This record gives sequence, C-alpha cells and structure tokens, in this order.
Amino acid sequence: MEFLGQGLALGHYLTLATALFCISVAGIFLNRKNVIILLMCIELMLLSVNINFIAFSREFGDAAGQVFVFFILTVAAAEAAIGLAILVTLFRNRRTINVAEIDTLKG
Amino acid sequence: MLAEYLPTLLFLLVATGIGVALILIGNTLGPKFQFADKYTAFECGFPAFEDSRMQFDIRYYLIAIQFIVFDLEIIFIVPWATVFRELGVLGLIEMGIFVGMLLIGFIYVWKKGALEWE
Amino acid sequence: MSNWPLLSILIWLPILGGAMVLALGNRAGAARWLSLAIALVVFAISVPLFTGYDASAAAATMQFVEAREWIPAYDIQYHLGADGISVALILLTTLVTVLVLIGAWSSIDRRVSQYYASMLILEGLMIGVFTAVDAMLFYVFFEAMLIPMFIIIGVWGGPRRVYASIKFFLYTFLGSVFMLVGLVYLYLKGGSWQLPDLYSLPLTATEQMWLFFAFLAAFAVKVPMFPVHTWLPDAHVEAPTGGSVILAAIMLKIGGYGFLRFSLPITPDAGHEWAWLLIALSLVAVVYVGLVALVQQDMKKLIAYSSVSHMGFVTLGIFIAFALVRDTGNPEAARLGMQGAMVQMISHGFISGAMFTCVGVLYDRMHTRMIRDYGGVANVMPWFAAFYVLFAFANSGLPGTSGFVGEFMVIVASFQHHPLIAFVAAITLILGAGYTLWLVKRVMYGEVGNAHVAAMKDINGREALVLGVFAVGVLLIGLWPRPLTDLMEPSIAQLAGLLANSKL
Amino acid sequence: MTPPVRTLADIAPLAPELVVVIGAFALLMLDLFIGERRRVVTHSLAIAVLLAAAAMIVAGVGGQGMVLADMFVRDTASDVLKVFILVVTAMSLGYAWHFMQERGLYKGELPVLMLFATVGMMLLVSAPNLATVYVGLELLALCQYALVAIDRDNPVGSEAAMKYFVLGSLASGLLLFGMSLVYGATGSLDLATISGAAATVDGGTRTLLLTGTVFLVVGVCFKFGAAPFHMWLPDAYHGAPTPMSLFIGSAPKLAVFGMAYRLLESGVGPLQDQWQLMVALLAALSLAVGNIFAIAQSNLKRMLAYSTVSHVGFLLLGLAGGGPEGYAAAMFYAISYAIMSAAAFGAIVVLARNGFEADRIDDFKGLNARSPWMAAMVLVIMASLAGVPPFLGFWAKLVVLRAAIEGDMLWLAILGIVFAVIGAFYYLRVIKVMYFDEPEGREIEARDSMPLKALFAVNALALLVLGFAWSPIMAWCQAAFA
Amino acid sequence: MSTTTNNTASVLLGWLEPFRAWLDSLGPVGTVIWLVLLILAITMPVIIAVAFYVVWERKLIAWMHVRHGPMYVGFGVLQAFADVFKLLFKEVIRPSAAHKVLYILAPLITLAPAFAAWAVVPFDAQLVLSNANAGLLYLLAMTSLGVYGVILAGWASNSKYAFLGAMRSAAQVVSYEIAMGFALVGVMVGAGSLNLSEIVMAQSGDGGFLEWFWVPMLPLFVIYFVSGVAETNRAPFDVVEGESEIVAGHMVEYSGAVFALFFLAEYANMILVSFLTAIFFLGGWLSPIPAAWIPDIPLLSVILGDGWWWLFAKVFFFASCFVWFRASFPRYRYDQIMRLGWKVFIPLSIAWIAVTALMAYFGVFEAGA
Repeated sequence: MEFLGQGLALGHYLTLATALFCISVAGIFLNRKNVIILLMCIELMLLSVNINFIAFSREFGDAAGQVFVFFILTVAAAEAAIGLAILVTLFRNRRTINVAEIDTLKG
Repeated sequence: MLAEYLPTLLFLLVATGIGVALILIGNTLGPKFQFADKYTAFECGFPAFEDSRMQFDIRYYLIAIQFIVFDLEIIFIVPWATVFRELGVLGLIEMGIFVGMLLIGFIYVWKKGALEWE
Repeated sequence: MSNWPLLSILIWLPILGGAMVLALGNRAGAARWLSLAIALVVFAISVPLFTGYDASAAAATMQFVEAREWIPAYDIQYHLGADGISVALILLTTLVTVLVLIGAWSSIDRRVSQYYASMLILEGLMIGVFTAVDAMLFYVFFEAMLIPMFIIIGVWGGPRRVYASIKFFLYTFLGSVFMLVGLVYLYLKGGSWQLPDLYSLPLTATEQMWLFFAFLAAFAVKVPMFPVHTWLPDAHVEAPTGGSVILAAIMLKIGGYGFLRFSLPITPDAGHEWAWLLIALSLVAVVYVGLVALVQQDMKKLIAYSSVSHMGFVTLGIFIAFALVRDTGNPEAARLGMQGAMVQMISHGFISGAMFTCVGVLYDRMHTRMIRDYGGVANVMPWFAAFYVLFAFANSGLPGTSGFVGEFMVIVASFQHHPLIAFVAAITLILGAGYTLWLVKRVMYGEVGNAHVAAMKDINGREALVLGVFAVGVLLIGLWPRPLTDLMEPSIAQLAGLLANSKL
Repeated sequence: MTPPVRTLADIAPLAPELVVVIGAFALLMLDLFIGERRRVVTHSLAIAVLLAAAAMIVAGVGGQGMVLADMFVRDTASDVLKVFILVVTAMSLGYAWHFMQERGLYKGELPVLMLFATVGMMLLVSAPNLATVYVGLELLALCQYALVAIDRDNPVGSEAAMKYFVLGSLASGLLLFGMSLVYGATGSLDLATISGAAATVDGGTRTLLLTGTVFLVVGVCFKFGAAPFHMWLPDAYHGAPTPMSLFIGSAPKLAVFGMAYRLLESGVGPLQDQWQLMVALLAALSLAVGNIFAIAQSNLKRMLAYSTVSHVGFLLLGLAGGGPEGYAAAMFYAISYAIMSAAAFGAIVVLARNGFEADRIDDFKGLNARSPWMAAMVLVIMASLAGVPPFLGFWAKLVVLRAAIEGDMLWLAILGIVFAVIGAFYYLRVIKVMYFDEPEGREIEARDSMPLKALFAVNALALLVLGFAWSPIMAWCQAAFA
Repeated sequence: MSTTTNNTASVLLGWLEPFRAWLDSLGPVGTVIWLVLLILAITMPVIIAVAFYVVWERKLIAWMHVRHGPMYVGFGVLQAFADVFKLLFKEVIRPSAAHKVLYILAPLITLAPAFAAWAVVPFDAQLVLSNANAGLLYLLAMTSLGVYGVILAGWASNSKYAFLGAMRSAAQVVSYEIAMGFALVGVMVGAGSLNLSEIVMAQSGDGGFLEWFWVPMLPLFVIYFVSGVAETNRAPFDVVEGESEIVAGHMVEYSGAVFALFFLAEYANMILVSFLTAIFFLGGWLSPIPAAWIPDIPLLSVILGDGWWWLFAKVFFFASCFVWFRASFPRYRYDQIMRLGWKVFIPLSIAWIAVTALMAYFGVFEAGA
C-alpha cells in the first residue's frame, strides 16, 4: 500500500484546507438566509485550519501542531455552544434567524 | 501508518455500496402503485395541517450544547490515558485538576437545573 | 518676595480659585465676590512682576524662572519664566480679567458661578501660555484655553452661540494640532522641549519651512490672520460681553505672542523666506477686512472686523521685522516693527476690550446690537458717550491714544522695507477712522432714535469704573508709552538678535 | 517525557492568574449556594480577587520568567498590561452592580464570566506561544459574547451578541488561518522560534509566512475593531447592556494590544517592514471611518463605538511606528483609552435607570442645569477623548504621534491629527447638549449611590490627575520594551 | 494485513496467501480488490448474522413469553430470509413532502458507519482488517456518526412523528455517548493503548476471566453496555421508536428496502456493541480459563485456549441480553432516560476513571500485561 504515501503530498492538504477556508469565508459573506449557516461556516473555517495544522505537523514531524488542533477543536466546541445559545435567545426574541431580518441595529 | 486506514475508507465505500445496492434492488423489485394519498406524511390518517419542520423543544439544544462541551473534554483525557503511566504523579495531579474543573462545570450545570428534563 | 514662585501662583491661584467658585454652585452673590477677590489678588500679585522685572539689557533673558521635572519619561519640564513681553501681557491679562468680572456683575444672571469660574480658569491658563518656557507646557495651556472659552461662548452667548462656539473650537484646534506635530518633530530632532534649546537647534531650509507653516497654522488662526479669520466675527458676536472682551483683548494676543516666541526664533530663515506672503496677508487683513467692517450692521461684528484689521498690524509688524533684519543686516531696524507689534497688541487689548464693553453696556439696556436700532444715545447717556467717543478715537488710531503709537511704529518700520507697504498700511488709518467714526455717528449722535433709546439710563458707577480703567490704559499708553516700551525693549532686542542669525 | 511542572516553584510566576482562576471557580460554586439576595457577596469578592491579583503583580509576587514549558511568560510588558486589565475590569464590575441589579441581570455568572474573561486577557498578554495566544483570546472572546447576550430577553442584545459572535469568530478563524500558515512556514508555534525563522526564510516559505502575517494582521485588527473590520463594534456596544459595553470596550483593548505585540513583534517581527505598512494603512482607514461615522450617530454608545474605531486607529499609529518607543506609546494609548472608555460608558451607567438607558446623546440635554457636577465630569471625559490637554487623552495622542513621526510616518501623524480635529466635533456635541441646551424629557440625574458616584468621579478625575502625572505610567511602559 | 498463522482462522488466510500475492502484483488496483474481498468477508457474515439475530430475537422472546415464535418457514430458521425478501419486494414510498436527496441519504449515512466500524474489530489475535493504532478513536467516530442518519431521516421525511423521533433519538444518543466515552477512557487507562488488539491483550494473564477489565471496572462495564443499549435505541430505551406513541420515530416514513437499511444498521450496531463490550471488558477472544488449568490434550487444549470462538460466545451472550432486556423491562420514561445518562452514568464514570487511574498508577493492571 505504498502508493498512499506517494500520492498525497503536503500541497494536497493545503489546497484542500484553502478551498475549505475560502468556501467558509464566502459562506459567511454571501449567506443572507440563515444564521445557522453562518455558524456552520465558522466551524468549517476552523476545520480547514485544523487540516493545515495537521498537514504541517506531519510534514515537520512536530507534535505541537496537532496539540494545537486539540485546543482548536475544544474551543470550536465551546464556540459552537455559545453560538447556539445566542442563536436560541435571538430566536426566542425575534422569532427569526434570517440574516436579512436581523437588522435592528444600524448606523 | 496511513496504510492502516485504507481499509477503513474502503469499508465505508463498500458499506455505502451495499446500501445503494439494497435501495436499487428494492426499487427494481418492489411494485409501483402510485396514488397521491400514499405519498402524504403519516398523521394517523388525518391530513397534515401544519408544517412538520416545526420548532422543537429548547431542551434539545441544551442537551446538544452540553454534549459538545463534555464530549470534547474526552479528547483531552484520551491522550493522557494512553501515556499517563510515564507522566508520574504530576500527570495524575494535572488530570485531577482538569477533571476537577470539569466536575465544577458539571456541578454548575446540575445545580442550574440544566440536567432536568422537566 | 522674589523667592516666591510668582508665576506658579499666578497660574494656579485663578485655576484653583475657579474650581472653588464652581463648587459654590447656585450661590451667585458669593461666586461674584469670591471671584472678584481672587482676580484682584491675582492682579495684585502680578504687579510685583512689573516692578520686580529687571529691564536692563544685560538681564534680557527669562526671569522669575521656575524649572522642575514634570514628565521625565518625555523630558517635559514644568518650566516657567517671563521676559518683558510676557510681563506686559500678563499684566494686561490680570487687569482685563478684573474688569471683565466687574463688567459681568449684573449682565450674567444664569449659572453665575460657572461663568466666573470659567473666567478665572481661563485667566490662569492664559497666564500659563505667556509664561511657559517648555514648548509642551505652552501647548497644554494653549489648548486647554479652548474648553473654558468654548463653554463661555456656548452657554452665555447669543442666538447662534452653538455654531459660533464649535466653529471657534474647531478652527483653533485644527490650527494648533499642526503645531503639535511640529513640536514633536522638533523634540525628536533636538531631544528637548525647552525653548532655548529649540532656539539653538540647527534646522535645514525644508524643515524650517514645514515648521514655519505648522506654527503659522496655529498662530494665524489665533491672531487671526486673513483668510482664517472667519471664526472671529462669529465668536465675538455670539460671545457674551466678557467673552468678547477676553477674546479680543487677550486671546488674540496669544497668536502674536506665539509668532514672537516660536516662529521668529525657531524658524528665522523660513520666516525670512516667506515674510512676503505674511506681509501680503497682513495687508489684505488691514485693508480688506477694514472695508468689510465698513459695511457691518452689527456693532459687535464691526468691532470684530476692526480687531482683525488691527491684528493685521501686529502680524505686519512682526513679519516686517523678518524682512528687515536680513535686508539691512541690522537687528535694530527689526526692533521697531516688533516693538510696534507689541505695543499694538497691548493697546488693542485695551481698546477692543473697551469697545466690546461699550457694546455690552448698550446691549444690556437694549438687547440688540444692530446699529440701526440706536441713534442719539449721547443725548440720554452723556457719560457713556464720552467714553465711547474716546475709545472710538483710539480705535481709529488718533494720536494721543494708544492706538496711534503701535500703528505708527509699525508703519515707520514698514516704510524702511518698502514705502508702498507703509502706504497701504496707512490706508487703514483712514478706513479705521471711517468705520469707527461712522459707527459713533450713527449710534451716538443725531436725534434719539426711538422710545427704547430714550428710556436708557446712563452708566452706573460699576460700568464707569470699568470703562474708566480702560480709558486710563488707552490714554496712558498713548501719551506715555515709555514704561511699556522700556519693559519690552531688551526682550525684543534679544529676539531680534535671534532673528538675525541663520540656523541653516 | 518529563512533565513541564515538577514543583510549585515552577509555576510561581503564574500566581496572579491562579488567584483569578481559582477565584472564578470558587465564586461559580459559591454563587450556586447563596441566594439572590446575597449576591453582593459574590460581587465584592470578585472585585477583591481582581484587585488582589493586581496587587500581587505590583508587588512582584511570583517573579517574572517563562513557565509551563515556555507556554507562558511573565515580563514587564505583561505585568503593566495585566495591572491595568485587572483594575479596569474591577471598575467595570463596580459600574455594573446597580445597573444590572435593578434590571435583574446581575446573575451569578456575570462576575464569573468577567473573571474568566480576565484570565483570558492575562493569558493573552503573557503568551509566548501561538497556542496560548489562541486559548487566551478565545477565553476572552467567548466570555464577551456571553456577556453581551446576558440580557436574554432583549431582542437588541441578542442581535448584538449574534453579530459580535459571528464576526468575532470569523476574526478568530482568520487569525488561526494565519497562525497555521506561520506555523507551516516556520515549523514552530513558539513565537521566539518563529521570529528566528522569520529572519532567515526565503522563497516560497517567505511567501507563506507573509501570507500568514497578513492574516495575523487582519485577525488582530478585527479584534481591535480597526476599520474596515469594525462592523461588529457599533452593534455590540449598542446592543449590550451598558456596563457590558463598558467592559468589552475597555480592558480587552489592552489585551488585544498585548496580543498584537506578541504576534507582530515577538513573532513575525523580522517582517516588520511588510506589516508595518499594512498596519499604517489600517490605522489611516480607522481614523477616517471612525471619526466620520461617529459624527452621524445619535446614540451615545454607538458614537463611542465609532470613536473606539478612531482611537484604535491612533493606537495602531503607535504600533505602526514600531520600535520600543512605538510599542510603549501604543501601550500607553491602550491604557489611557481603557480608562477613558470606562469613564465614558460609566457616565451612561451612572445616569441610566431601569427603563431609561440614557444612551442617546439627546438624553444628556441640559445635564448641566440638573447636575453640574456630573456635567463637569462628562466634560472632562469628552475633552480627554477628544485629546484636549491637559487631560490624559491628549498625552496618549502625543506619544503615539511621536512614535509615528519617529517611525518616519509623518503623513500618518498628520492624518491622525486632522481626524482628531474632526473627532473633536462629536465629542463637542456631547458637551454642547449638556451645557448649551435646555433640559427636556424626563429628569436625568446621577444615581443616588455613593460608591457608584465615587467610582465614577475617581475614574473621570483620573483623566485629569493622570494628565498631570502620567510620567510613571509612561516610564513603566517604556521599561516594558526597553 | 497480517496473516501470521498461530490461530485457526488465520489458517484460512494462509491458504489464500498466493491469491493475495498475485493480486498485490497487479499494483494498487489489486490491493484494493483484495481489501474489498476481505471487507465483503466481514460484511456478508454480518448481514447474515443480522438476519439470524432477528429470528433468534423473535424466538427467544417467544420462549420468554411462553409461546412458539416463528416456526413455519423452514421450522423458523428460514424465517430470516423470508423477512429479507419481504422487505425487498415491498414498494419504496417516498413522501412527496420529503427532501429528495436527504431522504435517501439518511439510511445510507446510518448504515455506512454501522458497517465501517467493523474495520477495526479484532476477531482473533492478529485477525483484524485494520490494526489501526487509534482504533478506539475510529470506533468512537463511527458509532457517533450514526446519529446523523437518524436526524437526517427525521428531518428529511418532513413528518412530525419522524421529526420528534429524530430529536429524541439524537438527544438520547448524545447523552449516552458521553458516558460511553468516559467508560472507554477507563479502558484506555487500563490498557494504555487505543489499539483494540492491544486492549484485548492487556486483559490476558494468569488469572483467566479474573484478569479481564470487567473486574476492576465493573461500573464502567455496566455503564458501557447499558449505554450501548441506549445508543442503539433498544428497549428499554426505545422511546425513540416508541411504536405506541410516535409509531416508529424517524423511520415512520420509510418502507421496503430503504427501511431495511435502518433495520440492518440497528441490528448490526447491536452486534457491534456486543462485540465491543466483549472486547473491552470481557477479554475478547481470550479464554476465561487460566492457561495453567488447561489440560494438555491436543484438541481440547486448543478449544479451551484463546480463540475467536470465545469471542463469539461472549457476543452471543450479550446479543441475547439485548433480547432479554426487551422482553423483561418496561419502557423508560424519557426524563428517566436522561436522568440516568446525565446524573448517574456521567458522574459515576468520571469517578470510576479516577479510581481506575489510581489503580493503574499503583500497578493493578501491570501484572497481566
């Protein structure tokens, strides 16, 4: 199964990560529909970063990058938790999670 | 190292393949008697009178949030669990502190009543 | 007595006194008396400054010096000192403040303690400006003045006070921040904020040019010079009488003082290079603004424009000095221009202060400043008319009044540079006479204009006291300017000496 | 594999952080077991913990040094920042009491969240490692999101929290992406190692590093609220309960400065030439956007938010200036801004009542007639924010101007002061309505609470007093980067 | 693939070795074909086992109810195939309101991880498809994925019952997931490894079944298995399907072959949980009889010694337990389920991890390893 090692180089991982990153950023800025999609985009962004870290970490044979990924995962979870909590309060108050309708604060 | 995971990937593909095959077989072999009522959602025989994509209980969110947080603590314990023999008593104490904080969070959640279903 | 930190007392006594007055809250009477007491004490303390000042040529440096560390992290020192120029201006400040406080006795009836407190704080800050030897300290006082003045115009001012106060604030603020950049640049270059160090700092022509314009931005707005004078009519018109007086009598002088303290000695070469521009602008101010004054309907506006015009003489005097010192290679020639500028500043302090007080007196009775609303005032207020006419003569530069001395000196100095300049400057004498006397004619003489005028009472003792002191000042400088010129002579000579040396 | 900690002495420099952490956990538990009525106990203890930690730092308890396997550093720079972070946070808590209490918002979580946010900030300014930076940042940010949303029944508050959350998370994501690229280019998470590697890399790796640096700068500026990444700031400040706006608007700026310093100087310092220009441009943009938009605001909190943007521009001026003086200047600016902004929001807090937020500029109309003392304090605050001497705000501007000029960015300095003048306009407007306008609408007066008024007076007068005695603070800042 | 032959099942692989070598020589494609064959060698028996498990379930419950159960189609044995064909020949109904793609995707997402998890399950020493070091993590990942299918099914069906069932299921599954995770952490502490084979080997020793982890980790063992029952939504934790109230939960709108996928996944998961419980706590393929006691009789020594048959026996036991629970216990109320998960299992498992860690620290697990 040696072909596995040859086929996938650092560049592939980075390309994937960058693509995911771009998708998530685009998602955040283009999405006008649903706040949950925003949350998902943020998670996706963190995941793309994780891929980067792991790819580099493997490349260098340095565990630090992977340990960092642990932190990122945890924080991402906490972030998701808080994001969802805020989303719930928002929905309770406004009866909507439509991005376009969340616009009372202006100026 | 990566080689050990190729079978797992293939396994996923094969399992999906089996699923797809079953669906296709079912679709091919099964009869097709089509009339509109058959394709409505099950509502004990009554026609549906509101959208099913309704709001659901906030408690499910709460459970989900708590799950995410607690489940992720496990990923910190997992690497520790495999190597803690080499870390000596300080490794034990450090994890004790970590789990202690987890417990504080747990007590907090408990006391706040977030664990009560009703 | 000489061991006392006189200058510090002069600065902080009114400021702390102002805070005390502020704390009096609604007790208007107490506020008036306490402020007056403080102002009188301050004036009394400023007298030893005059008497104790050593005006001999040998001692032409800063006296009454106080220097101590303030912000060691930035080499900023609490460094005070006074030379002849400062002493003259400090005396003017303390005196005018007393007069302003008395003048406001009954005309200010809202938030009295705040008004008096603002005045006192302003006084302290202005004295600070005139005594700071550390450039940063100067800047702090220079800027801090804005807030009390802003409040004075905005709270007790006329109908368009908000517009006027904000315009005043932003104009002067914008001008001064450029000076700040210049000062920071100088500090980075020379490693010191002390003026003597900055005087001796060599600077290239380009640097001097930029610094010159940075200082110009600050002081030209303050003086104010054409074309950045437009805030002044608004501010003067809308300010309460006391505010106008302080503004005209003292704050405008800070611009001229700044030119003498900063522009001249720090950027002599650039000053020389650009003197033509400033002279031109001064002449425009003198003539054009004089013409503008001619068509004013509003007494205060008219006096405000005449202020701009008169301050044009100050800048003319200062920048003629720039031109002269290199033309003739002789600092002596420059001294006359600067001397004239200084005398003009002091004199204008009295005259404009007096003029605004007069308008205030009328306004208190009629609540209008429009010239057409008056007429024949002299018939009902003979005493007032006497003062009024005297100040009007002084304003138009009649010999025997203080207005003549300064303007004459400046014109003579500019004659040495170019007769044409002197000629143009002299036009202002005619213009000044024109608008002032026309004003007097329309307001004072003729038939009593209307019933309101007829009902006016003549000035009371308090007003007479204020106007009397102004009158004494005007006449004293006009007839016997010697003590004043002697006081400033050595300091001006020293400045002229600095002017003569190229820093390239 | 040796554990990073062997004895207690190994973690001595962590002592202040430990005090706050333990305090936070203890209070969390304590609050569960005491009633609503006795919440003042939690409140006072939280303030005590913060002040105790600050005192420990001032007294030098624990000493300086690198601990936890080089994951945490305590140096003078972090000490300075921490002291002010702790003090300002303690002040924020003090301000919060009445306001939140009467609205039923002073929940037990509030002080705890603030303590945790403080821990995050302390970690952030003491981070010699990307991982510590990230953990500290997120600890801070997550607490902030929750604090903004603490009024759960307020639609505006939850909307603000949502926007803050989304954009804050986006910022974290960008920052992280930058970190991952920096890690990829240098092979290390340790900032010192990164710095060493950054000086030598070339070719494609250098491009990678530069790209990472760009993301770092963007992330930092997002967290600062520098234009064009300021979109969250007005909404968050506006929507949050005022004491929470006060908190998120003051101390965290210090922490973010600490982060900026760690990342940009300790980390990718060798690329200073590249990021300096970026920071300078962002500073210019922030100055412009902040000041111009602030003019149009009718809500004081929103106005202060935009003014924050412009102040951040000034702060970045110092950062762009670079060098020890530049960082000291930026640090000084951050400190003075934190104090000023606490006072500015504090004024709103002091005037607000349940059902009356006092956050419109018009609410301040005629304040001088009703409460001259209060008006005078607000005058001092506004003048300080506008940068009028002798108040603290002026000196802050002076030091960053100096840094910018010293860093050969005269154009930026001039731009800065021009916008400072434009900025003065809207601060003047507040003074104007207080002094020049007649009172209208409901009675507006300072809350009748001695501690609150005293706190506010101390805070506002500090702007004046420190204006005369800022030398020790500046000297301390300079010592931090000497 | 390690095929060292020192046990019976590996002998078979030994015979196939030339075939494997030939496939390998064909390059990557050959390797993949070989792997696919191996995977089919696992999945097909699992599918067949599911079929017979269903029969066994019906039969066993019937016996417990003192009735006959299936007995007509091939004396009941062939009932398994009858059921399969019945499902395959039924019409696949897709409600018109359902989300077209997700509706089909949901059962696939349920099924795929339920099968893929088998990749790291060791059937005997060295008899494992993927001897991944992080096998345990992989298992955790795969078993967690199943819940996505349930949620998707509930949502995509666009039916209230389905949606309710899905929500219940999701909440219940994640609740027990935590306890399950903590229980596994205990196993990791004991074994010091994430590799399933090593975990089994860590339970070997002179003491036979007393060396297995169920002894020192009895609470974790109970928690794990009970959580396993809850995870698979089986009785008494089957409020998710709750025939009497929400008809069949997330599966209500599924029929025919598509329903069969859910069905297959559920039973495959049950068998998997049985396998994992046996591996984690009952020593996997290890013989319960201490090696010293096994008489040196040729065939008997092999049978009584370690081997896959022990594992299968244990699995059969646990699988029967699933059935037994269903027959004996009344359905829990939902709040009771949640309380058990959050307020009993989680604190208990955390506490027992601490105990396990102390035991490990003082060398309790070292003796056997």
